[in-house]
Amino acid sequence: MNGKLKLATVWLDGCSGCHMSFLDIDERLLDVAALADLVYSPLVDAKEFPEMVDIALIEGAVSSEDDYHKIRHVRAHTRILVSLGDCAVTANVPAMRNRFKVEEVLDRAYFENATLNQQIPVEVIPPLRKQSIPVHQVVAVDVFVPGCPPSADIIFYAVTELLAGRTPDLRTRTHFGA
Amino acid sequence: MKRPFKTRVRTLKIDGIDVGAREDETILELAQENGIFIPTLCHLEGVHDIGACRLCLVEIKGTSKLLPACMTYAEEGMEVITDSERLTAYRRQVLDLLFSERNHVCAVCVSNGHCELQWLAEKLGISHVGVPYLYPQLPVDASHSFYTLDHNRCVLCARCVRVCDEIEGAHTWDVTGRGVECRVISDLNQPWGTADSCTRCGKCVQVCPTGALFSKGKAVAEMTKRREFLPYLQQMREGRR
Amino acid sequence: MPLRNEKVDPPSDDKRWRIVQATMQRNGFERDGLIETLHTVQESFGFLDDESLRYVAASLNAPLSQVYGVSTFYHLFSLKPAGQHTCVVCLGTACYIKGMPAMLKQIESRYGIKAGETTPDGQLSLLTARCLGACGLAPVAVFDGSIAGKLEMGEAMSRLQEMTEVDHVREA
Amino acid sequence: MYERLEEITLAEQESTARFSHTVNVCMAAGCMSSRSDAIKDALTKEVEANGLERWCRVRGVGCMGLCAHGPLVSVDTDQSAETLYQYVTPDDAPAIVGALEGPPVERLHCPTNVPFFQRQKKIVLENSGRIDPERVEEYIAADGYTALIKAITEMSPAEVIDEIIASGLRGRGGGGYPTGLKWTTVAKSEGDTKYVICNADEGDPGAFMDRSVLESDPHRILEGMAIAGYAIGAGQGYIYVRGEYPLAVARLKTAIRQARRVNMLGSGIAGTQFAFHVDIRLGAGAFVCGEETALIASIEGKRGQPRPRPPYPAEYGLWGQPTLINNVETLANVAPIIRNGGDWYASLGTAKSKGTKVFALAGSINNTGLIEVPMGTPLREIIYEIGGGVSGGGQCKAIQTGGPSGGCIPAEFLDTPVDYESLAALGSIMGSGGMIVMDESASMVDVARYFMEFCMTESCGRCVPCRVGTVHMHNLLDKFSHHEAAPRDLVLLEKLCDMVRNTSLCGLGQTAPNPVLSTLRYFRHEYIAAITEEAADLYAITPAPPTSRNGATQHAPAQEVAS
Repeated sequence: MNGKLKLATVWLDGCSGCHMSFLDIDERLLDVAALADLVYSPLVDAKEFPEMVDIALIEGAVSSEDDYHKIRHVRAHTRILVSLGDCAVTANVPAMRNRFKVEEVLDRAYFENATLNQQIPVEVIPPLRKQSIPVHQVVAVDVFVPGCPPSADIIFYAVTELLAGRTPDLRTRTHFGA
Repeated sequence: MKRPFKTRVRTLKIDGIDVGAREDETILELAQENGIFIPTLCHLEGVHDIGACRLCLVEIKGTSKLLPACMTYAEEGMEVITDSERLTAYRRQVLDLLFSERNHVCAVCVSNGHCELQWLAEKLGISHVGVPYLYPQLPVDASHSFYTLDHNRCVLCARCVRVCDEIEGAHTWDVTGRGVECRVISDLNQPWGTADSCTRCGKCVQVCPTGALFSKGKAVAEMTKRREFLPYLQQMREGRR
Repeated sequence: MPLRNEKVDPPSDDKRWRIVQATMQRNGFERDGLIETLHTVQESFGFLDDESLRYVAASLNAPLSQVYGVSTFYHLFSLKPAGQHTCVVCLGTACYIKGMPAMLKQIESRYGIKAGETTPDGQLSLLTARCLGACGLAPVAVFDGSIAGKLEMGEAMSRLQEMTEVDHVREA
Repeated sequence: MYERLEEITLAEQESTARFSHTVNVCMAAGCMSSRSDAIKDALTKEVEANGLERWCRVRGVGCMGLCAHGPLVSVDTDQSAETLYQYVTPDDAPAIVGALEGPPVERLHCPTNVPFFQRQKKIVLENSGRIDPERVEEYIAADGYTALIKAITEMSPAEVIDEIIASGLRGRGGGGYPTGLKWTTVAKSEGDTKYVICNADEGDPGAFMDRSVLESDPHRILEGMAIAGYAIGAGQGYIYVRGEYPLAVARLKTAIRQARRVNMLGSGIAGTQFAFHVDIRLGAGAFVCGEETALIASIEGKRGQPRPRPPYPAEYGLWGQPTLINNVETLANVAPIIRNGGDWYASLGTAKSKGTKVFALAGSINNTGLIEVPMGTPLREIIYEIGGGVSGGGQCKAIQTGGPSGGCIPAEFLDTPVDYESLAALGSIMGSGGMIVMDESASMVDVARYFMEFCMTESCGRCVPCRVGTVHMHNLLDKFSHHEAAPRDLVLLEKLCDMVRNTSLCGLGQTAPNPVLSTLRYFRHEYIAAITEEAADLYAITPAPPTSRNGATQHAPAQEVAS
């Protein structure tokens, strides 16, 4: 062990914008890297979630069965779980489908709006759950970072505070839709 | 024996500060005069108050009941507390309930960045909503030639109803149904564009705290509202009487 | 003084409008007679349609949206015509305790409608009441205006069957 | 001034003197729904067919109380005690008429020497089942309107109020606010025009006291209102009555017409300067209209939405004028208090709750129906003696009082005397008088869910906590009743209860959590039992927070339900 904390990022049902914003930390990523190892993320190669990570940033709402099982697994192996961005915090745009039945949503996507190959995929694509919901409706969340996406500065502030062992006070620094 | 004079001036304490008041002043007005912040949503200067949003509830010494600052009048010797842990918790819960009630997707709202609900959430430190969202099925009425009504973003503050009735005098808007089924309606629950009573003055749009009423052609975050006209209109009307 | 629109003509020659007019007259064509007037319309015509709401609004000089708001606030007013037959089940506490929810569910599934709805053929309207005040006879339901107390599932179903069947026989 | 009343009384006595037998048929809504009108017709025909109409009369009367055994018929004779018949059908008419001069019909006989009849103390219901509610003459012959005449001819308004204060009468609609104090406030309020409103919008599901009083003894309410009008200086009264009570409305209309005819309502009552008019306003099915300010909005023809109080209706009420709002039962007590004196009334009941209270017994109890007992009567006596115990041989699990604003009292508190304070201490309220007995088969979570559903659909929608909070509470209770709840749901439910109770605009919202709070207090185990292992497990997976390099834990643990 190099004494660094373990950091993970997880991508559920979101547009990846929060991950982009995370990368927008730019050269300050080096400061983060000095304090923590990125052990699991869509941005790195690791395929398995490690036995225990210290901080996990979650982007996206819980929409599919896959998301559901993943977030439960992640929660069980994470000390501090962070809902990063509006999709994780409020379910945001993914939740706009909640007013419709799953079948209606799929029909819309794969039949009505498809010109070729009209069929609902059954392989590889995980089945949708009845509703897209925020992460904290499924598992306990320790820190919330709203924003769509949260700015790079906010993310940097939140991550460095957490790495320093403090709970970041984000309440008046960012808001839904920011 | 009848008192030979009528008390017109009151002295009271708001958050420990001594405040002089006329008897027709509300706690909210006094707080604002003295630079004390009390969150409000349904309150709108220029129309009558209804005490519906419950954000401006304050504690008053000697009573266990919380009272709405917008509708509670100054009384001699009153001791008002406008901010406490308890009040903040309740105010946050009120916002929680409002966010959960309809489909407020701030990220894709015309009023993003200019919304009173969003602003209050930030001001009161809402980092997430503690109750499950209700996700109701709600329509958008774009039948009006100038404006759009999006029920998904309505908080039922009834500002539009009051401004239309009390300032414009058209009473195009009202509320139908009850409980969580309440909806703002125009005329006989018909498309706004077909409501004959509407004068297209747009006051309702300007006073709407959220993106529920907005001008056509505005995209995400583009809708800003101006309501300086309201106290002016009210003054001018009173002056004429 | 606001204009008094006492001379607004009723929507049709239907004599029932006179009763409505009389109610408004009794209240001096004031807006506070709105609920009384709506009661009369509902009693005379069975429900409140757009035409009658517009007429009442014009006569009382009340905003349309206010009239609509009031008529949808109160449970007893209906904006849709009722079915040929009505069944009102009481959902008061005593009836609830005595098994009305199960009975309601049974009726709902038998006729394929939810409480508050009318069957597509217009035969039966299924309504609920907060409390009919006949708690001593719980559970209670009203079939076409006649109250039945200490109701049992079988009896309820057969009363409904009878009610709706009579017409079918007549039609055949 | 009493001459007119005496005249009517004498005429009434004269016209009934020739009848040695009177057959009374209950014509209140309960028995009417079992066709008691047909029974009355059959009895009348039978009497005529046998040529007995010279000495036997058949009449309709108000509620006799024992609704569960209806339809009820009683026979009064000069010689013997009253005979009560139960479960009567029109076919029984010949048997009843045949037995007029002999022993009662055994098959239909309902014994009256039982606690149900003997333990009651009737003030509000003194005329119920004893007079024909559609004839003012019978009310007057039973001392009716003497209190009104006494008030307006022998007493000053202040003396009337003093009498009410001395009686210790408290509002019977639920709150228990001292009636005398309310009257004093309205009397002192400045205003040329004042109003008296009788709140007959009995909305609690499971309560039917007011309906019964209106149907059985409508003049009593008119008299109470007129006395109140005199005391506070009002000339106009409104009765706001539920649209669901057509029979009560019809009888009130008849009563108002008759009272005007005998000059007990209208201008120059009984030859004095006092004028008092009464109009009926129909409710249209909104529970919230039982709340004073919503009721006023409704009378004004608006959506029945409440407004914050203060100002109270006593200062700023109907059309902005000082307004006295009293419930039916409260007003029904006024005439007897004026007639017999406040001290007489105060001698009944407990130290803080005076007089009697009418209860509607319903649910799993043998004698469902209407009873009136002195305040302070223990629940056990009401349930087991007067009520005849739990039906179906079950055990009493809990008693629900106060409807959607009240709570469930567990069986272990059966010895509690029924008064305002004792019930409040148990987390329930007196309410308007509905008393629903539940046996062991009742799920307390379901009961809480039922009441929350009621409040949710009856919420007017004006204030946020009640409009949205009741929906969330209902959804949570639904999860509990389907055994799908998680531990955090319980935390959230309790938080919402606290919030809705403290921040709602009117009484409906402020008391909506009561059924949940009281069942949580006494039957928490039923909620715990509804938490699934899976749901519990789901949220429990939270490892310890990381320790910073100096070893101290600085992070707050994950919140179960944050903010």
